[in-house]
Amino acid sequence: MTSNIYYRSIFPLVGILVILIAWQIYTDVFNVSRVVLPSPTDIFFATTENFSQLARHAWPTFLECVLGFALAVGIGIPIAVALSSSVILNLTLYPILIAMQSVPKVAVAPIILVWFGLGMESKLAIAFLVAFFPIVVDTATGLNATPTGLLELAKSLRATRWQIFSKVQLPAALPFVFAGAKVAVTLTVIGAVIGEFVGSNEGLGNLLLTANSQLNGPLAWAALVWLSVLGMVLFGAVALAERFFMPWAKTASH
Amino acid sequence: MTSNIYYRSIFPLVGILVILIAWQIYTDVFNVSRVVLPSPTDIFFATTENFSQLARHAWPTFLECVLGFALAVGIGIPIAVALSSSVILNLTLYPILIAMQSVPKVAVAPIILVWFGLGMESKLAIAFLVAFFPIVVDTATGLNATPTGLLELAKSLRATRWQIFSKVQLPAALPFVFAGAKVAVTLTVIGAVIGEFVGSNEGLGNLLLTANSQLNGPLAWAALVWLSVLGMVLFGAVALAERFFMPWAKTASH
Amino acid sequence: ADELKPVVFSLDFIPLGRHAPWYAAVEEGFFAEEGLDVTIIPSQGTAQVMQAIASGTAQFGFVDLPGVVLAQAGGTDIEMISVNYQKSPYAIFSLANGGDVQDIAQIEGLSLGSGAGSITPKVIGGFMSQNGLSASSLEIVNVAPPARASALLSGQVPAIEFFVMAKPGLEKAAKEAGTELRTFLLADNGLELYSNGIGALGSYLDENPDVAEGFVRAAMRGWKFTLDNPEKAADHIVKNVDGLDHDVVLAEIEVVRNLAVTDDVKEHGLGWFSPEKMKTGVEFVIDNVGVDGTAPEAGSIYRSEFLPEPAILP
Amino acid sequence: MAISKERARCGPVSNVEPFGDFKNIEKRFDLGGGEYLTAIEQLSLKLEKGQLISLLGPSGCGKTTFLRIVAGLERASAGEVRIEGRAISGPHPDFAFVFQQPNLMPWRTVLENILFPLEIRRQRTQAGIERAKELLDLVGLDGFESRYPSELSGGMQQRVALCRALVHDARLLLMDEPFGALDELKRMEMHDLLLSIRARTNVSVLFVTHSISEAVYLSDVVAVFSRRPATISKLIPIDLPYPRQHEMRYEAQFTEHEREASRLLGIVR
Amino acid sequence: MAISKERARCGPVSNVEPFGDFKNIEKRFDLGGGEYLTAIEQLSLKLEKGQLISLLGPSGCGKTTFLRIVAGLERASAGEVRIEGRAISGPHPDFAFVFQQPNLMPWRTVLENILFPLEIRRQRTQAGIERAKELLDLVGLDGFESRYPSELSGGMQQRVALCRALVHDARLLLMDEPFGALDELKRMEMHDLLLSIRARTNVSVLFVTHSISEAVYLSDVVAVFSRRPATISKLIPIDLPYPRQHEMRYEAQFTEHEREASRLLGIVR
Ligand SMILES: Nc1ncnc2c1ncn2[C@@H]1O[C@H](COP(=O)(O)OP(=O)(O)OP(=O)(O)O)[C@@H](O)[C@H]1O
Ligand SMILES: Nc1ncnc2c1ncn2[C@@H]1O[C@H](COP(=O)(O)OP(=O)(O)OP(=O)(O)O)[C@@H](O)[C@H]1O
Ligand SMILES: [Mg+2]
Ligand SMILES: [Mg+2]
Repeated sequence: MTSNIYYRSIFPLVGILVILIAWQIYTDVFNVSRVVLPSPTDIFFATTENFSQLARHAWPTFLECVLGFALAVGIGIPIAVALSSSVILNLTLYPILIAMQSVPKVAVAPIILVWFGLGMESKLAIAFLVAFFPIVVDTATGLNATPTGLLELAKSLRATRWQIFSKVQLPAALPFVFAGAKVAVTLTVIGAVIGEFVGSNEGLGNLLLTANSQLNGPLAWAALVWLSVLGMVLFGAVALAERFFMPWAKTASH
Repeated sequence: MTSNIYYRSIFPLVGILVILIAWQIYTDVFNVSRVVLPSPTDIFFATTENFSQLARHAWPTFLECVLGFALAVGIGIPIAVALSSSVILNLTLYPILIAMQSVPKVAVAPIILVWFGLGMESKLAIAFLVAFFPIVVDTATGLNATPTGLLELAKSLRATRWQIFSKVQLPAALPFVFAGAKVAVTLTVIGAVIGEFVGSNEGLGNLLLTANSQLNGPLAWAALVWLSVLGMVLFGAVALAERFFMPWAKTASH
Repeated sequence: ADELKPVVFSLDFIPLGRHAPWYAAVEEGFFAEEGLDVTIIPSQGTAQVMQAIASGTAQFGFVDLPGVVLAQAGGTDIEMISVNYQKSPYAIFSLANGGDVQDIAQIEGLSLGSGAGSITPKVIGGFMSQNGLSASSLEIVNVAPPARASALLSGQVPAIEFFVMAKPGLEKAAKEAGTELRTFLLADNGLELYSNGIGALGSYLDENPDVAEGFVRAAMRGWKFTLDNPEKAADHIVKNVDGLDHDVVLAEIEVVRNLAVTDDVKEHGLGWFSPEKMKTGVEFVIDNVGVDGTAPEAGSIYRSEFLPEPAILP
Repeated sequence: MAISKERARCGPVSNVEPFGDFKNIEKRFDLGGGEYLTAIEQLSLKLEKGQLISLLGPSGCGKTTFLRIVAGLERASAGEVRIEGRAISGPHPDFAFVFQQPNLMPWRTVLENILFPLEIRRQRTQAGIERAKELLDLVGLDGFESRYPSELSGGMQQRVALCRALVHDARLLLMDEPFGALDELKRMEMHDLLLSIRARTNVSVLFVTHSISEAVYLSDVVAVFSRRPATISKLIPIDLPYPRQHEMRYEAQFTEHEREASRLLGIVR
Repeated sequence: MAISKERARCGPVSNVEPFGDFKNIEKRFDLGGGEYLTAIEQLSLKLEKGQLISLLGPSGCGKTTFLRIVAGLERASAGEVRIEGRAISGPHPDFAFVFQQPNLMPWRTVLENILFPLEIRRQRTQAGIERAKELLDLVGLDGFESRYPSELSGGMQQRVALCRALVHDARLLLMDEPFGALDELKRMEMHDLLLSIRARTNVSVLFVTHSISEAVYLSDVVAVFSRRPATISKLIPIDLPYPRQHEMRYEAQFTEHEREASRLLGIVR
């Protein structure tokens, strides 16, 4: 157990350390401009100098991510259920969903601003739009992959659609749902940043843009680092939830 | 069979038609400016007027998508294998992958331009970066979800790692791999567009940007429509491949 | 006037040092004195400002003349009611050990990092034609704004096009790279083209002339305050916008001063514009940028009745 | 018990509608490419209320398929399936199916798996939980309530599936080789358990097995299936009294029945 | 055949190293939360080269677990597992396992499933394919080569799994209730098939079954397991000559063996 914790923290750190060292050497040896790619030490100093600022801006971004993710799950799963429960819905909805997915969100941001205003809503809408698709696709795939034996058991008991879904298909699809959720949660980070680019006065995305426009490479990269840490934290939370909701699964990985 | 084809084409069209009509009514009734949201008829005329231009620009974008997707699959699956085959690799690599995933690609575009230049390579790099994560996560999940019975069969025969992977885990994980690939292929469209935003003289993303900065709403949306059609075509190709590679699966959906 | 009227003002970009005057007007209470409660929102370039105004998300915006021409051709009735950048901010940057662009003749045959479909290359092209150079010799390499500085500094392109406000940052980066920055401001080399000012929907102006008048007056006072007290103005914006560097803001204010304060302005006041120059500007845009749809009349582009009386001199 | 003894006599007791009436059932599987496999052909069978009929037949002849048709999980290609006079269309609420595979949910503990049918019928009560635990006891799985299926042996999983079918009072039990993975002792215990439940609740049973002695021991009637395409080659009424006793297995009458079934299945002694 | 008859006598033929030597095997499962389940305790067994030992025992006692330990799929908590004198660590290349579940790959046709072991050993030759088809014939599945497992009945799947284990020449066959889902006729055919293969190849076999008569018919030795925690309560040498004939099933010696095994399993007649 203790060796487990040791394991679980030492290797990620080693991996990141190796990258940081390589990065530092690269910037030093090739004398890369700080505008192009600041070195890890530059970024570190930018982080400590602007710590309170970064922390302050991390909060709204974090909120946008969490709520956007909740929306993606809350809307994505019912959509997946609809898709997998009826061929007609599947055929009718899928093209629309794909269209929504493959359109660059930056390009439709203005109309989202018009519909959802300048507040949190528009950022949530974008975070949702960016994140919902993996949940829909993975969940729908999972629902369709339910072992036929279990489905027939439920059918033989005349389970209702809802019962079949909630008691058989959903638990059976959980590995898929969580795979989708893991992808989605990292995408919400990107979605939140896009939302902040488009119209916001706060958030890490905003800070990133400001720093970038001032050619303040170290601060911009500090914001990027925070964003990736945010991504890792959110991913970790989903992975934890997976363990919690799937206690029967022996987690070989993660 | 014939009724099948009828089915498969009528419902998507109905779905899209309903949306188009609602859209037309919305823009007409609220008198929405063409700069903000052009009506479907505006977009239709922009499409017919600029058809050859759109077609010309669709080609490089299509290429970027296909090659970026190929890269994402070609690199993503081996990464997933690495992740699922060793706890140490899993712990070491995953945080780095998540960091790469949750960083907004536009923000790292400068360094990608420096490394990959202004040609096709940088676009492919971005399309890859945007698309590889779903493939990695889904494939890794799928590899870990291989039925233990089959794994033990292979182990009892002293199958090599590679054999276990290629003959047992991968086929068993195919539903997961395809779920990831479906998400990834739509993301490559976005990746290609971002790549074109960052530095390119051709492609639908480029055309979109041009139209946008000229405040030519109808043409911009025509480019968006083409992008979503591109997304649908690519998604459809993956769905077809799924059927082809999984003939044993009775496709209830799609 | 405890009941302030809420008004949204959209910048042309995210808030940067060049936008200090607007924040000064808010912080110094100039807007409040006109009975306005102004919210400043960022945007991502011309298209978005126009969309924000056209959709009513913002009542006023910091719009540029070419953008207004295109927007009107696109079917909106956005009009300009002040001109703050009397000179266009279009500049060509290069490094002393790279493109080294110091003279107009050097633009010919230049490979220039610019935005995809951005109108700037077309403006430069028009400017070249005016000066007897071959516009088609200019090779445009599309590099997104966030990547442009990197592309220049890493030598991917010999020159880039940017707003001149990028000068302080680029200068610093160039120095760090052991070379010197060359700035070629088109407006200082003969380009006569109005650029950004306050814009709003004609219909809105018809219904809210008082608001417009008050807004412009307060804004011009903000400009004057900023030009007179750059340090204080910088404080105001830095307080409002995280990530801004005080020194960079100050440097940008100085760059903007060069764009905003011309002989015309010294004579007629901040925000003033001449109908003739407007007309040549509109024609320049129509000839060189090209419009999709019906080209607007020069007269429909602007209204001068909201400029402050008496004029606010710098 | 008295009732059970009464009912024990085989054959149509009265002329009223039988509980289950299966007429000229046919089942063809479309194998694709224009190929078809006829699993069942012209199969007719009557099941009286409270009767226990065993289905014996060669592997792959169509026993499972027949059970699935009766359960409403599969549609017959032709023929009539009537329960209490009404043609069925889909699963019946009062049937319970013990599948050939245990079909346990890996994410539910043993007890939760057994309670599944009660949950579906919104009858998950304290009494139901008590009953589930009692059944676990009866099949020899006390102490395993909170284990997951992956921690059980094959035979234990099969017993859990059995408990799941017995946890609610079904009127028809469809059992597909339910004791195939059990040792003989356990199997004999299960025989008595099944017969006592039948006696108590008067449930009708269709019971697929490969064990001739099991079929004879349990049934009112043994239906011997032919090879594929399956049809019933003979109905053997078992005229042994209920309650059945294990000693009967060595009685002449019993072995005579066994011998007849063996002969019909092609086993020459 | 001659060899097989020779080998038919049970018990240690010589004093040389036995093929398999299992000493004081113990297996505890960690159930989490400080709980443990001891499945096997102090189990010792010797398997001679070419010998066929049947394992009989109550459901859930630990037979599958023991087979898995021998196969190298599970580690014993204590004790020694030696094959030809060498302690095993992991699966042996020359073993074949027939699992309690068919474990067929749903994405492979019947034939492709059977060829799987040959593929793993890079021996997928034309001869191998011929052999696979021949085996399919022998188990009565000709014509099903290109069907998918989902189109087979339970017993047919089990037969495919059997073919898969027989397609390469293993030196030790580990069979976990391989004929459990077959009808008696098919089962008897399979018995003869197994014995003839054993006679031809001199393969050693560990055979788990719940059928006492099957155990007696097939084996050199029947090992009767106790209830969990499993240990061997008795080794019954079966002194019937090979080749076994079906008539033997009714001979006194045979039934005497059956009776002894039954008694050990707690079945009182
Ligand atoms: N889904 C299917 N598609 C095609 N053929 C099928 C399908 N299901 C069953 N069959 C075929 O129908 C026949 C009867 O199958 P069934 O499962 O009913 O046999 P069974 O009598 O239960 O055999 P067993 O005793 O081995 O379980 C078999 O030949 C099988 O191959
Ligand atoms: N992975 C596991 N975790 C915990 N307990 C287990 C596990 N596998 C088996 N057991 C326990 O070990 C015991 C023996 O199981 P095993 O599968 O060996 O029985 P078996 O003799 O093969 O029974 P059957 O005849 O029913 O197949 C059982 O009580 C079972 O619950
Ligand atoms: Mg069956
Ligand atoms: Mg077992």
